[in-house]
Formats: sequence, C-alpha cells, structure tokens
Amino acid sequence: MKKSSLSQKMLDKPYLLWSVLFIIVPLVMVVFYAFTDKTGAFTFSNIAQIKNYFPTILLSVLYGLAATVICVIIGYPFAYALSKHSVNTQRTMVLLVMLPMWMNFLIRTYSLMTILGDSGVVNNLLNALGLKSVHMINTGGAVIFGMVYNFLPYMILPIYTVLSKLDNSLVEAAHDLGSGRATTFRRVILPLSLPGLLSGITMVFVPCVSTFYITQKLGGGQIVLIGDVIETQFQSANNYHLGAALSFVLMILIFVCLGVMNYFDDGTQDGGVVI
Amino acid sequence: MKKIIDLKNITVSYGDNTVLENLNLYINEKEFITLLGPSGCGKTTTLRAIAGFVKPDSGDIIFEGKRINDLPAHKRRVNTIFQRYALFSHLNVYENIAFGPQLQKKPKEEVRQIVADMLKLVNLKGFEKRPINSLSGGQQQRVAIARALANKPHILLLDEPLGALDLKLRKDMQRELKNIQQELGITFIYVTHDQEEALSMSDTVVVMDKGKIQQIGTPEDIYNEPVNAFVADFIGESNIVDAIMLEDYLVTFGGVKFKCFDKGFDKNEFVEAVVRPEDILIREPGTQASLTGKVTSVTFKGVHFEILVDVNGFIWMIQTTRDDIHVDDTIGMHIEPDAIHIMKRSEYSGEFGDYSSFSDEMDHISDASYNWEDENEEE
Amino acid sequence: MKKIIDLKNITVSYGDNTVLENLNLYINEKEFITLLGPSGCGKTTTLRAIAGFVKPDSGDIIFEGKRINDLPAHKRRVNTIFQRYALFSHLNVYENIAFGPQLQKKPKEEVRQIVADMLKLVNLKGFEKRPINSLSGGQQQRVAIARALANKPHILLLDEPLGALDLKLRKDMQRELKNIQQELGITFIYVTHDQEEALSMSDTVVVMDKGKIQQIGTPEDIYNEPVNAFVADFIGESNIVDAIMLEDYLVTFGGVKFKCFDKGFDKNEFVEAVVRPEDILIREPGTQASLTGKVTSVTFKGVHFEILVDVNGFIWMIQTTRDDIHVDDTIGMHIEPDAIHIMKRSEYSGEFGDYSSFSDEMDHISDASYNWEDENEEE
Amino acid sequence: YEDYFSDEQKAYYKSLGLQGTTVNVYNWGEYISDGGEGSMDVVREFEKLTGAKVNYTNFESNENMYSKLSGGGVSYDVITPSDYMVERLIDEDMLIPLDYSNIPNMKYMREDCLNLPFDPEQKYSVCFNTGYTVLMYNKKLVKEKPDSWKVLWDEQYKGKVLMFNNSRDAFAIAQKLLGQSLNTQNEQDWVDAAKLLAEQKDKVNPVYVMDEVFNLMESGEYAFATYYVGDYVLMNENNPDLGYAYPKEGVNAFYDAFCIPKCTQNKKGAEAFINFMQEPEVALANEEYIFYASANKAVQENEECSLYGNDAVYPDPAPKSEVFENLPQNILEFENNLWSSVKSGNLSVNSKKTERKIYIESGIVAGVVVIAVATYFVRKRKKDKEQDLGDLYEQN
Amino acid sequence: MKNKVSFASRLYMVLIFVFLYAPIAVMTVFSFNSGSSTYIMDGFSTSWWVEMFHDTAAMNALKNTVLLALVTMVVSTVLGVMASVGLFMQKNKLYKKTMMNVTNIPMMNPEIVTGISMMLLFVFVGTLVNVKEVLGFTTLLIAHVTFCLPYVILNVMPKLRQFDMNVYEAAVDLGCKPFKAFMKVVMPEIMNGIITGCIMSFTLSLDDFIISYFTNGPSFQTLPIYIFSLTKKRVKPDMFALSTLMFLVILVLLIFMNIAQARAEKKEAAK
Ligand SMILES: Nc1ncnc2c1ncn2[C@@H]1O[C@H](COP(=O)(O)OP(=O)(O)OP(=O)(O)O)[C@@H](O)[C@H]1O
Ligand SMILES: Nc1ncnc2c1ncn2[C@@H]1O[C@H](COP(=O)(O)OP(=O)(O)OP(=O)(O)O)[C@@H](O)[C@H]1O
Ligand SMILES: NCCCCNCCCN
Ligand SMILES: [Mg+2]
Ligand SMILES: [Mg+2]
Repeated sequence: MKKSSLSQKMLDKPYLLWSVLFIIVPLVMVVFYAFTDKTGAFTFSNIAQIKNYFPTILLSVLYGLAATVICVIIGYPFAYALSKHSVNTQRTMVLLVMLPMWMNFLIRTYSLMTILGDSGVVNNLLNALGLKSVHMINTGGAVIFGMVYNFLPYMILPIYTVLSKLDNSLVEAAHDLGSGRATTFRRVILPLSLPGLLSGITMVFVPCVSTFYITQKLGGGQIVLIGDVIETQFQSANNYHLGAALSFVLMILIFVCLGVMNYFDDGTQDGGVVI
Repeated sequence: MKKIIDLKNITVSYGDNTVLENLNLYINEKEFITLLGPSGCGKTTTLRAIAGFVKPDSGDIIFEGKRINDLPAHKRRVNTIFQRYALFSHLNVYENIAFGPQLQKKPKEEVRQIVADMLKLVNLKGFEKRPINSLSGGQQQRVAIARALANKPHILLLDEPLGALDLKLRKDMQRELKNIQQELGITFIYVTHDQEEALSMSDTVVVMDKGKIQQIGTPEDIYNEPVNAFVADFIGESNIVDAIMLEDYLVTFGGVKFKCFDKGFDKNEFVEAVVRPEDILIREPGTQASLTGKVTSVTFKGVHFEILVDVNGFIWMIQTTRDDIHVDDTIGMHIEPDAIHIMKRSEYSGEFGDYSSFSDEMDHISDASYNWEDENEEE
Repeated sequence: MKKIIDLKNITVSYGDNTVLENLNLYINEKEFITLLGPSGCGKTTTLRAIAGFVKPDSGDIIFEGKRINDLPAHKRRVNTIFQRYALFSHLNVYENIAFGPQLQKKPKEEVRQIVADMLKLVNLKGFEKRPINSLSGGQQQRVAIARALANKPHILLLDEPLGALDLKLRKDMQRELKNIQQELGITFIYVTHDQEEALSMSDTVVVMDKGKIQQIGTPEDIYNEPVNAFVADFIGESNIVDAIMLEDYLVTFGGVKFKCFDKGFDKNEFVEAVVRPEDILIREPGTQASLTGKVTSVTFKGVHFEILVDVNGFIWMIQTTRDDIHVDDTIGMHIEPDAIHIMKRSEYSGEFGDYSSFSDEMDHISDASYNWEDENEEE
Repeated sequence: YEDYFSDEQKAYYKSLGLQGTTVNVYNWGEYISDGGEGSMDVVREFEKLTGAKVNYTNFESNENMYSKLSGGGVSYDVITPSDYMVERLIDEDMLIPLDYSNIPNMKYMREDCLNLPFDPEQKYSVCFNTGYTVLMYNKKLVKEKPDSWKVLWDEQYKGKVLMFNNSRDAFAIAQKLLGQSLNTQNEQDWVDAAKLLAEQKDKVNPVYVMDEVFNLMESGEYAFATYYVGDYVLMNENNPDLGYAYPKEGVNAFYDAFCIPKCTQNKKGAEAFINFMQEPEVALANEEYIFYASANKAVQENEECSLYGNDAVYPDPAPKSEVFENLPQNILEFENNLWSSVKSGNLSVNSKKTERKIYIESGIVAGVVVIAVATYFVRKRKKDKEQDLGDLYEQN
Repeated sequence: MKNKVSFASRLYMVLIFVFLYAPIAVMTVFSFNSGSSTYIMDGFSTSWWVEMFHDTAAMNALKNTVLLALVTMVVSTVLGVMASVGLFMQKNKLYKKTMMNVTNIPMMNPEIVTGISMMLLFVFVGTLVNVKEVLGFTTLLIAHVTFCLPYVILNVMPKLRQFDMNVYEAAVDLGCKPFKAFMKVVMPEIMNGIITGCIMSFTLSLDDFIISYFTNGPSFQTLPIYIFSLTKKRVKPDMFALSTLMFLVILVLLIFMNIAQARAEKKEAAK
C-alpha cells in the first residue's frame, strides 16, 4: 500500500476532466441535437424521420456483416498460417500486414478504383488473357471488396496475437488426449482464439457499418449506407439535427451489437471486448 | 513383469545441442519409475519422446512390443500430465475431464460416469461445473490428473506435476498420486528434480545428468550405493572424501584406515568414499572414535541437529539427535563399515561433497565475466 | 539486550478484512527473528508495517525508542529484501548496489568502496558490470542482499528471500545469510513459511496464523513445546491425539496410560498430546510396547523410513532408520515420557494430527460451489 | 519564375498593410490557376505581393459550401457562391456589403456581369465567371452527337452515365426535360422531376459525381457526363474523344461571384483578394487554366487568349438557358428530402423491390442469429443437466 | 523441431499479400506516369515527383500533419501516462472500472460519430463564447488527443500491471522519495509501453481522416484532409507520388519501431 499523497491522487484527474469534456459531453451533444430542432426546441421529429432510413440502416448492417464474415473467412486462416511460421518470419510478416494499414486509406481506396475500373488493371489483365471485361466498379460488390481490403489487417492482427500467444502445451495436451489435428483445432485452438476473433470482428464491423468514403468512391453513389447519409446531413444537406439523430441510432446499434457479442464471450479470458 | 516401454539407443538433438545421448531404458508394467535430475538434463525430452511430441534422431521406442516411433501422439495410449497443467481454460472441470472420453465417441452416459468416477478419485466431487480459473493450484493439478486418467492410459507420464505447489500440499499430493497409481495399477513415468519426492514415491529411480543416465535402481540402491559423486551428492546430503582402497574391505581416508564392505578394486586404487551425515556417530574423542575434529556450526533442524565438523580442513556434516554438542567442541567421529560406500573415480570426482565451501550453481557459472550476450542469442 | 523494534497493539485491516489483530512483538538488537506462518497469515503485512509501506490502523511502532508510525518509508533506517528480489532490471549490479549510497550523496570513492565491500561479502566479486538479467536466481538474490546492506540498515527485513530458489541453492543461501547476519551484527527480521528454514536459522521464531501470534520462542521451544495443535502441526510432522490428563505426570490416550513430564492441568482435563514421529520407538508387540497397530504404509525417505501405523483407526506416523518393517506387519510402539508433550485444547483442536486423511488446502475452500465470479472481479 | 506584375501593382498590394494577416479563401475545386503545367500560381502571387497568408480550401457544391458556412465554427473571408446561393446568403443576412474603393479593378468588369438579378444593387458580389451546364459524351462510345438530355435515360448506357451529385443541378436536367422552370415553387413540379430522376436511377444507374468527373470521364470509361462547360474544355484537352452538346431543352446558365461572408476576420484582405482576381493578368491566367468565361472585360476582349471565340465557352448562338434563383425555405427543404430519396433509391420503381430484398435478407440474418442464440441456450441447458453428477456420486 | 508450413498455406499467404499490396503497387507505378492520368499509363517520368514538391499546399499540409502528430503524441502520452498511473493506483474500484470503460468509448464508437460529436461540441462552445473560428489547430489537437489517449493508456496499463510494485518499494526503501522513485525505477520499466503508445499516437494522428474531417477548419489542413479534397477533384499522379513518399516514410518508421520492439522483447526474454 502506498501512501497516496495529494499529488498522486491528482494524477488521473486531468484525464478525468478530459474524458468528461471530450468524450462524455460530445455524446451528450449528439443526444441534444438529436432531440431538438433548429430553434433549439425539444422534438421527436428527427427520431421520427429515422424510419425513412430504416432500410438504409439495415443495408449498412448487412454490408458490415458481409464484409466482416469475409474478413473472418480469409483472415483467420491467414492468421493461423502466420502463427505457424518461425518467430523471425512472423515478425516480418506482421510488419507486412501492418504496413498497408498505416497507408492513408483514402489513397488506397482511390487506387482500388484504378484497379477495379471498367478499363482498370484487372480488366486489362483479363483482356490480355483473352477474357471478357467484368463490370465491378460502382457495385455493391466493389464496396464490400473495398471494406474487406481496408479492414482485413484489423481482423488478422488480433487473431494472430492470440494464436501466437497460445500455449503450445495446450495443443499438445489435446493431441495427448487423443484428438487429431482437426479436432484439436475445433475444440481447443478455435475456442481459445475467440477473444482475438471477437476483437477482430469489432474492429472490422464498426468501421464498415459507418463508412462513407468507401461507398462514395467504389459504390459511385449507387450504394448509400448510413455513414453516407450522416455525412450528407452534415456536409451538404445542412441538417445537423437529423444527422445527430442518425448518429445516435448508429451508436446505439453498434453498442448493442457489441454488447450481445460480449455476452457470448463468457469472459473467462481477457483480451475480449469490453464496452 | 512385462516390459511396457523400451527405449533403445534414443538420441535427440536440437541443432548442435545433443539433449539425449544413446539413452537405453525399459519400463515394466505397473511400475512407478521416476526420472530425476537437474534442470536441463533431458527429463522432459525423454517424456516427450515417449508421448510422441519429439521424434528421436535415432533409436527405437518400443511400446508393448511394437515400434511406435512413427505413431502420432494422439494415437498413443499414453497420457501426460504437463508441468503447468495445460488445462483448457475455456472449458470447465467437467468438460476438461470429458475431453478424452468424448473424443473416443463414448456414449454420453458412460462419459458422465467416467467424469464422476474421476472426480471421486481425485477428491473433487461437486467441482464439475467450476471454471478452471476459479480453482487453486492444487485443485487444478487434480483436474489435470483426472483428465489424463479419464482416458484410461496404459502409461501416465507426469512432468513435475507438483512443481508449482507448496510444500505441505505437495506432500499430500505425493501420497495421493502414489495411492492412485497403486489403486489403478497403471505405469507411471514421473519426472522431478526433487530427490525426496523421487525416493518416497518410486519403485525405480533413474538419475540423469547431461542427457545421460547416471544410475538406475531402487530408491534404496540409489541412496545407499550411488555409482558416482554426482548421484551421491544429488540424492541427499553426503560427505564425499578422496580415499585409497588399500585392499578389499579396507579403505583409508582422512589419514585413518576404515573397514568397509566394498571390494573388487585395484590395490591402492584412488577412489571416493561416501558417508551419509546420519551414519556418522559422535563419540568422545579418543575412545572409539576414528576421526577427531572441531565443531564449526550447529543447526537445529527439528528432527535432528546438523553439525559441521572440521577435520584437518575437510568439513564433515553430521546429523544427530543429540542436543549437547556446541560450536568449538572437539568431538570424535565413528563410522561403521556398513556406513561407508566406495565409488570409482568419475568425471564428477572432486566436484562435490566437501562442506567447507558450498557447491551452488556458481560452480557452473564459475567465471564472473562470462559473456551473457551469448546466452541472450537464443532469445 | 536492547529492544530495537517494539510493535504495540498493531492492527491492520483492508476494508473488512482484519489482517493483523492487536499484534505485540518486540525485537532485540542483533537478533535473528523469524516470522513463520501459512500463506496469508499476515507476515508480509507485519514487515511492511515496519518498513513503512503500511500504516497501522491503530497501535504504535517504536523504533529505537521513538514512535515512527508517521515516518515515511524512505526515511526509515530499515531495509527490505523482497520476495522476488525487486532488483532494478534496467541497472547493472554495480548500479543496483550503489543505488542507496548514491541517494545519500556519498562521495564517489566511498560508493565504490561500499559496492566493492558488498560484492565481496556476498561472494560476487567481478560481477559489478553484469546486467541483472544475466544473473541466475541465486546470484540475483545475493545482489538484493548486497543492495539492502549497502545502506547500512539497523534492521534488515527479509520477505521469503529464498522462496524462489531450488532446494539445494536454498540450503546454501540459508547458511550464507546466517553467516552474514552474524558477521555484521545486524537485526534480521525474516519471513518464511518453510518451518525447517525457520528452525535452522533463527534465534527466535514467531509463529503466526490468521493475523495473530500463536507462539514466540526459540526454535527448540517451538518444536518441542508447541502451545497448540496449529503450531505442533505447522512445525514438522506430529501425531496429535486427544488425551485426558489423569493427574500431574500421567496422561491417557489410545486407551493406554503414559507417564509424561507435564503438570498443572485439571484432574481429568481434556487435552491434546503431541508425539513427534521420530520419538516413537518400534518394539515387538507386547514386550515393552504400549500401543500396537498394523503398518499401512512404508516410505523410503533417504535418511529414514516413514511408517504409518493404524492403531484402532487412528493413524500414527513413525520415522525410523530401521529397514525391516513392512506393510501389514503388526508392530508395537513405545513412547518415552519426555517424548510426550501435553497441550491445552484450543480452537485448532481436532483439526490436525491424524494421518488417516491429509489436510490440504481444500480445508480452506471447503465449499465446491463457492462463487468464483467474486474472485475474478479484480480482473 | 516569371514576373507577372508591374511595379505599380506591386506597390499597391504592398501598401495595403496585409503583411502577416491571413485570408481564408473558399472556392470551387479546379477553379483557379494553381501553377500546374507552368501556369501562374495565383494564390502564391497574391501572397507574394501582399505578404498575407492565404488558406485556400475547396468545396464541391454550393450546398456543401453553405453547410460548412452555416454550421459555424469556421471563418472564411472570400467565398464563390453561384447566383442563387448569393441570393440566399443575402436573404439570410450572411454576407457583408463590399467596399468598392478597395476593389478598384471593378473597372475591368463586363457590363453584362454587373447588377445581376441576384444582387441587383451590386452590393455584395463581384462576378468571377459565367457559364452553362453541358452534356458531355464520349465519341468512342456514342456514335451520334446527342441533342437532348433524354439520352441520359437510355438504358443502353446503363452504368455509363455520370450525373451531377448536387440537387439543384441534377433537378435542373429533369426540370428542363419536363419543360418546367428551374425555379418553380410548385411542389408537384418538384415531385415530378424527382420521379424522373428516380426513373433514371432505375434505368441507367448513373454514378453521382462532382469534380470526380474529371478522372472518370477522362478515363474514357463513361459515355455521358453532365458538368460545367469550362470543365468540359479542360477534360477535352486531356481526352480529345470527348464531345459536348447544349441540349435543345435548355441548360442552366450560371454566374459564380466573389462574396465576403459575415464570419470574415479580414475584410480588407478579402477585398484585396477579390480585387486581385480581377487584375487582367490574373483573370487571364485563370481563364487560360480553367477555361471558364471570365467576367473580366480585359480577358473577354483579349484576342491572344486561347479561349477567344471558343464555341463551347462562348457559344453562338447562345443556348436556351435559365438562371437559378433562390427558393423559399420550405421548397428548399422539400427539394432536399426529394434528393435524398432519389439517391437512396426510395423513389425508384425498384425501390419497393430493393426494400423488400433488404428486409428479407435482414430477416434471414436475424433468423440465423435467433436460431444461433436459441441453440446456444438450449445446448447450455442440456450441457448443464448433463454435467450434474449428483446422482452418480451416490452410486457404488 | 521446426514447424513445416505447407505449400498451400504459403501460396495462400502470398495471395493475401498480393491483395494487400496491389493498390499500393498501382499507386507507386502511376506516380511515375508521364501522362496526367491515374488510369492509363502513358510512359515513365519522374515529373510528378518534382511537381509534388512544388505543390505548396501539399507541403504545407504535410508540415501541419507532422506538427499536429507530434504535439498530439506529446500531449496524449503525458496525459495518458499520468492517467494510467493514477488509475492504476486508484483504490476505488468502481471509479476505476468506469474510467476504463469510458476509455473504451472512443475506440468502440464509430469514428464518424466521434467526429460529429466533437464538432457539435466545438461549434456550440464557439457560439457560446462568440469566437468565429473555433475549428482549427486546437480542435484538431483536442480531437486527436482524445482518440489517441485510449491507445496510450491501453499500452501503459498492462506494463504497470506487470510491474512488480516491490521494485518501486525497494527504491523507496533505499531512501528514494516517491516521485523520484517513480522516475528512476517505474519509468524505465514501463518505457516500452510508453514508447509503443507514443508511436501509435503519432501514426494514428498522422493518418486520421474521418475525425479530422469534421473538426478541421480552413486555417489548418492536414494531409489526409488535403488528399480527401484532392480525390474530390481531378486526381493527378502527384498525389500518388506524395502517397508513395508517405508510404516510404512510414515503412522506415515501422521498421525502426520493429527493431526497437524486437530488442525489447529479446531483453524481456532474457529475464
Ligand atoms: N524446443 C527446443 N529447442 C531447443 N532446445 C531445447 C528445446 N527443448 C529443450 N531444449 C534443450 O534441451 C535440453 C533438455 O531440456 P529438457 O526440457 O528435457 O530438460 P528438463 O530435464 O526437463 O529440465 P527442467 O527440469 O528444467 O524441466 C535443455 O538444454 C534445453 O535447453
Ligand atoms: N493491498 C491489499 N489489499 C487487500 N488485502 C490485502 C492486501 N495486501 C494483503 N492483503 C490481505 O492480507 C492478508 C495477509 O497478507 P500478507 O501478504 O501479509 O500474508 P503473508 O503472510 O505474507 O502471506 P504469503 O506467505 O502468501 O506471502 C491476506 O489475506 C491478503 O489477502
Ligand atoms: N470546377 C469548378 C466548377 C465551378 C462551376 N460553378 C458552377 C455553379 C453552377 N451552379
Ligand atoms: Mg522439464
Ligand atoms: Mg508474504
């Protein structure tokens, strides 16, 4: 037990102040705007308007889910394969996975346009191989592709981290008790990597559901998700109150999703998501 | 007695580092055999070779008459209790224990029965739904035992299963394990670096050092007739003194001749004599005593006193229940012939057995300026 | 002898949990005093109160005659050696040892001299430039000792300083620490839960349990005349049996009357008798033996055999060097009057002393359905 | 670097005492000569002459600019709204009157660019450029020069149409096709236009863009685009396959003008900047770089100018055209909502279908989740019962 | 015993890497386009790289970005370390738990919501105190520090938890005053966490777009904002050149970070 002098007690207070001012109060502002109109009077009309955007919200969740599922499907095996390499290779590969993440995502998305365009790199390649061009840009598929591309590393890294820290003696114990490779994976490795998987899912799902740039660039305005609507309300439609109401709903939606997910991670291991 | 495991000329190396060198060892059915040795001597590696996690570079592993070098781990009828339990933390006690039986596709009712039996066996009735994290070290240890036994293995491998427990618990678990082994009649291959543990539990003790077997024998053999200074020193306290075998049954050390029960050495062969501290009897100097020295330290140990005696510069340790010996007393020491054990000289000669300086791990890292960076290399 | 530390009525609690309850203890100059007790009994807390890391809720801490309750830790002339060394891993050996002297703004030359002296003292000459990480456990332990001693404390507090070392090294370090204490003439307050360690090193042993002192005395007192079943059981193996004090010097248990050296009890008072396993002599049944029973287990322990004998359902433990006793033999037991120690009944009565079941930590967590979630709270 | 200005000009700007001040300029993208390809870096030149620092940022539509401005928290000194937006800003009292004594270059202004309907008293604005919206097409993909906006509804160009991503301009096209006024205040007119736009979305899946049009159209992947004429000329330079047409239904004619918003913190600097933009050298550089018809007489009359007589920028005869006017608040909101609906597909014929599809898919997903959760609980119950070993302990 | 990695899994990993790097490769290639298109490669030229350095707005934005990232790094590290230590020592569990949950909010909340909520606050405060131009360096800094703080705290906290409090006590025991003891022995031990937090703040700030998008003002543009406005216009290969350059800078930074980390791990492993 340390004697906590006054100065020690004060250490976390600047942060307390900061988080109240810049985390809590802004959220209160969102709620405030969501329930007021231009004159500042209390109203439910913004919330009522949200029903018009119900399909958009659902669509966003569907897109987010689709991208997340694809990320899991291609990211998990990758992370698993990665964790099997020697320590030094792993380090390099992790670096390679992280690198694109640090690259401005606007630009990466923009160059995807060059790749997916009707006369883009892919179609040029196809043509060179004597195949027919495929129309990809400005479709829902392109949007999901862009989401997967942008957020895949966020799926790989947490899973990899958990897998690489997994105590090998557990795997050996499973073999020892008579389980082959597949069963060991299903019954031991997979459940133990759940915390990583869950944080991967969070880290992919949240930005996918709320994205607006990817839809604009790769969806060509064909696909309108909740993020686009919110952005429009603030950046050109000039309806902050509706925007705030939509943001409020988005926030609640995501916290509910995370909460449910958290419930099923039975909390016996750390590394899981905490709201 | 039937051999259940036979290791023939096993060699295992990691890169340049030969961890096991031409190891030969057979284990009988229902035997409790203990591998004993200092850290890094290859005990775990031996177990892993039997369990199938390490493939020997050369040599054969014979299990119930069949060579199993190429049988994968999960097909061997051998189960392991790992040093740090290796319990599945995402499963509860029931699921951990049921893991093996479920894999064998046993009917649900049978699995339940097995789990219940195992929990009874390890004294954890009512713990079936507890998550692993909520158990104490000793309880986790028992679950690990139950899990391994639930598979009804022919051989149970135990890698320092009690290493993480504290003294009292450890003693209790030693008895419990021994009981389980006798009750179930399973072969136990037990690894420890605690000599007392080895002595009190095993039918056979295998003393290893540097990847080689130094001695195999019953606990009494090992304790009373160590083959070299390493074994003598590793198993209990011992006074090890340079001696000359004058003839059969006659040895000299400390300037005095002693009768002994050993023979078969060359005349005047340089040997080492081992005398256990509890076998030295204290006498009035002169009378029946053969050696005389001055007491340099007396320590109360509960059961007995531990007395260090300086005899011409060689420090002897004596264990006695007499409480009338004090520092600076001059005492005589008497050693009966059956208390003396003669060993041939070995690579270990001179390294152990004198209590004037204490042998500690500094002997291994004797050079203070040793290059620690090298050590770090292997990260 | 002068009191150097006097703890008067110290009470410490964390929330609702009273960790030390009205503790009274004084320590003399140059004394080697050991606090001994099971995990969680408050040993560390006592040390921390002396060092200044815990402020007692009530009571006084008197140091060399002055009340120091309010003196901050860094101003107390007391130094601590922590359980896991607590060395500064970013500094090398020299810098660790020089840490204290440098803080006192000692001139460079003097600091160098102190470090050199300390390294000599703990037998680590030439290690000054070694990074902490490159040292073995035993060497780190010595550096910790050197670091604490470099400050020339009046009192050295040692919190299970050897807890992390293995058996062999531990024994060596025990001797070394005792030597250092005697050489420097400093007061040592030593914490351990290893009874053998406590017995072999201390001038005075303080046995604690549940935040209270159970007994204070010399090692021999504590071993031979425990005040209650807890102390008897905690210090070494003991047979503790319910008995009735028939009159002074005469006690009955197991249906037999025994002479003893104890007196001052009521007539026919219900008491407990302690008999150490090594004090029970084996005799042919009938002859000189007072109790007769059947051997249920024989375990070789190196120095002696440990024999369990069932006498009408009560299991006695005997330690003997005789190697001719086997399971299922019927043997007689003889107990000399000086081997019997009578204790008044206490809260601990009935908890310990019978070897039929083993007391393990399950006694503490007796309820299998205990709520593990609470434990997890603290993340 | 070239020395563009006379000593007199230099002395004038230096004397303004703007050294150390900042001027926040908020302009359309691709709407100034920025030094690319050896052109004059107008902003840099201004900074050099005055010693002021210019924070030059872009918007992509009038609405975008208006949002940012009315949102607050920002301060701009010079903005370039178009006609109807100038009117709106004046109506909403968001501009401050200009002090023409600080803008001597008013003398260079084209007469037809003064006292325009949105600022009849010439109090708040200085016209920058004028132009028309134009229909662009890619000669490689479109055989015949189109003469009507109708082609933008032609299903054979599905996915090949680039459409305005701003409500007023987009509506204008539909409104012209419907023969409405661009400034109609009849809500039904707006609904009709919106329906037409929704029909377009169903038929050709247009890509809604603003300045992104440059890269996309130049890439040659798209058949049609709607944009502003100056920008067409610029694109045409990079891709000669592009052609243009002024559809017979008529187009929107626009005037972009410099204004100073209320939130300015450097009015003098702003006026200096506006004045500087009308320096003949600067106006010329701009016209040469962005290809919009300048409101500057000196440029229009300059025969050296490469745009002189360009028939896209200075069409003769002028196409049928109409200028936007500000609309009342209720119509604006109405329009805004319609536009959102168009874009999110709510109005399309397909919309019900699409919506149904979304609901069905969501339903399936929700079903899967519910089933998964239910299974989880059922299995947990079952496991819990299975793991009750009480009965077995009693036996034997 | 080495783990053998199968050919199929190697191939799979290569494919994923191709997927991850294709856009970056395309970008790099097109930055050397001699034409001005980002779609059609006309020939090789370094002219866009030269052009990039003449783009004063870009250079200015770059300067701003780095400045902002540096200040963010310092502020969030100092605040974050103080907060970690303070929270670590907190005895009030409820408060501690609440604060840790609050810390998670900016990480869990969609960035667009974070950005908007802060903009609403700033603009609101701006009108309250009647400041015309609130959005600018300060608001960006506040926003960036806010979303970086959790990362600093989540990197430092575990190090503190790992830290053996006895080591701190040993220093006090040897005569160190508490603050000095903290600086002398706690700091070096949690340094790894601090440095990781520091670097993460720097890179997160450097790269942030969405939150900056809502909280920036005309007087202070960061590179991502500038790039965004560029992608809204006609994109020329000089933007690709700029991005390639940034990619290289980050590559170097990451390699540096990785080496440092490898060293630290080695040291830890030696313990
Ligand atoms: N995977 C490995 N790679 C390289 N060397 C290894 C590996 N596993 C073990 N070794 C080395 O093999 C030697 C023997 O190791 P082993 O684990 O068998 O010792 P041990 O007797 O079990 O020791 P301990 O009592 O410390 O557990 C050691 O020197 C160790 O460093
Ligand atoms: N900081 C603390 N907060 C709350 N309870 C504490 C704290 N420190 C110790 N305790 C409790 O006080 C009791 C005594 O602890 P203490 O550390 O003194 O035991 P100990 O005798 O040193 O045990 P050990 O042998 O395990 O070191 C224990 O029950 C422990 O849980
Ligand atoms: N690239 C810049 C285009 C600016 C055109 N302004 C047009 C306004 C139409 N209402
Ligand atoms: Mg081992
Ligand atoms: Mg303790």
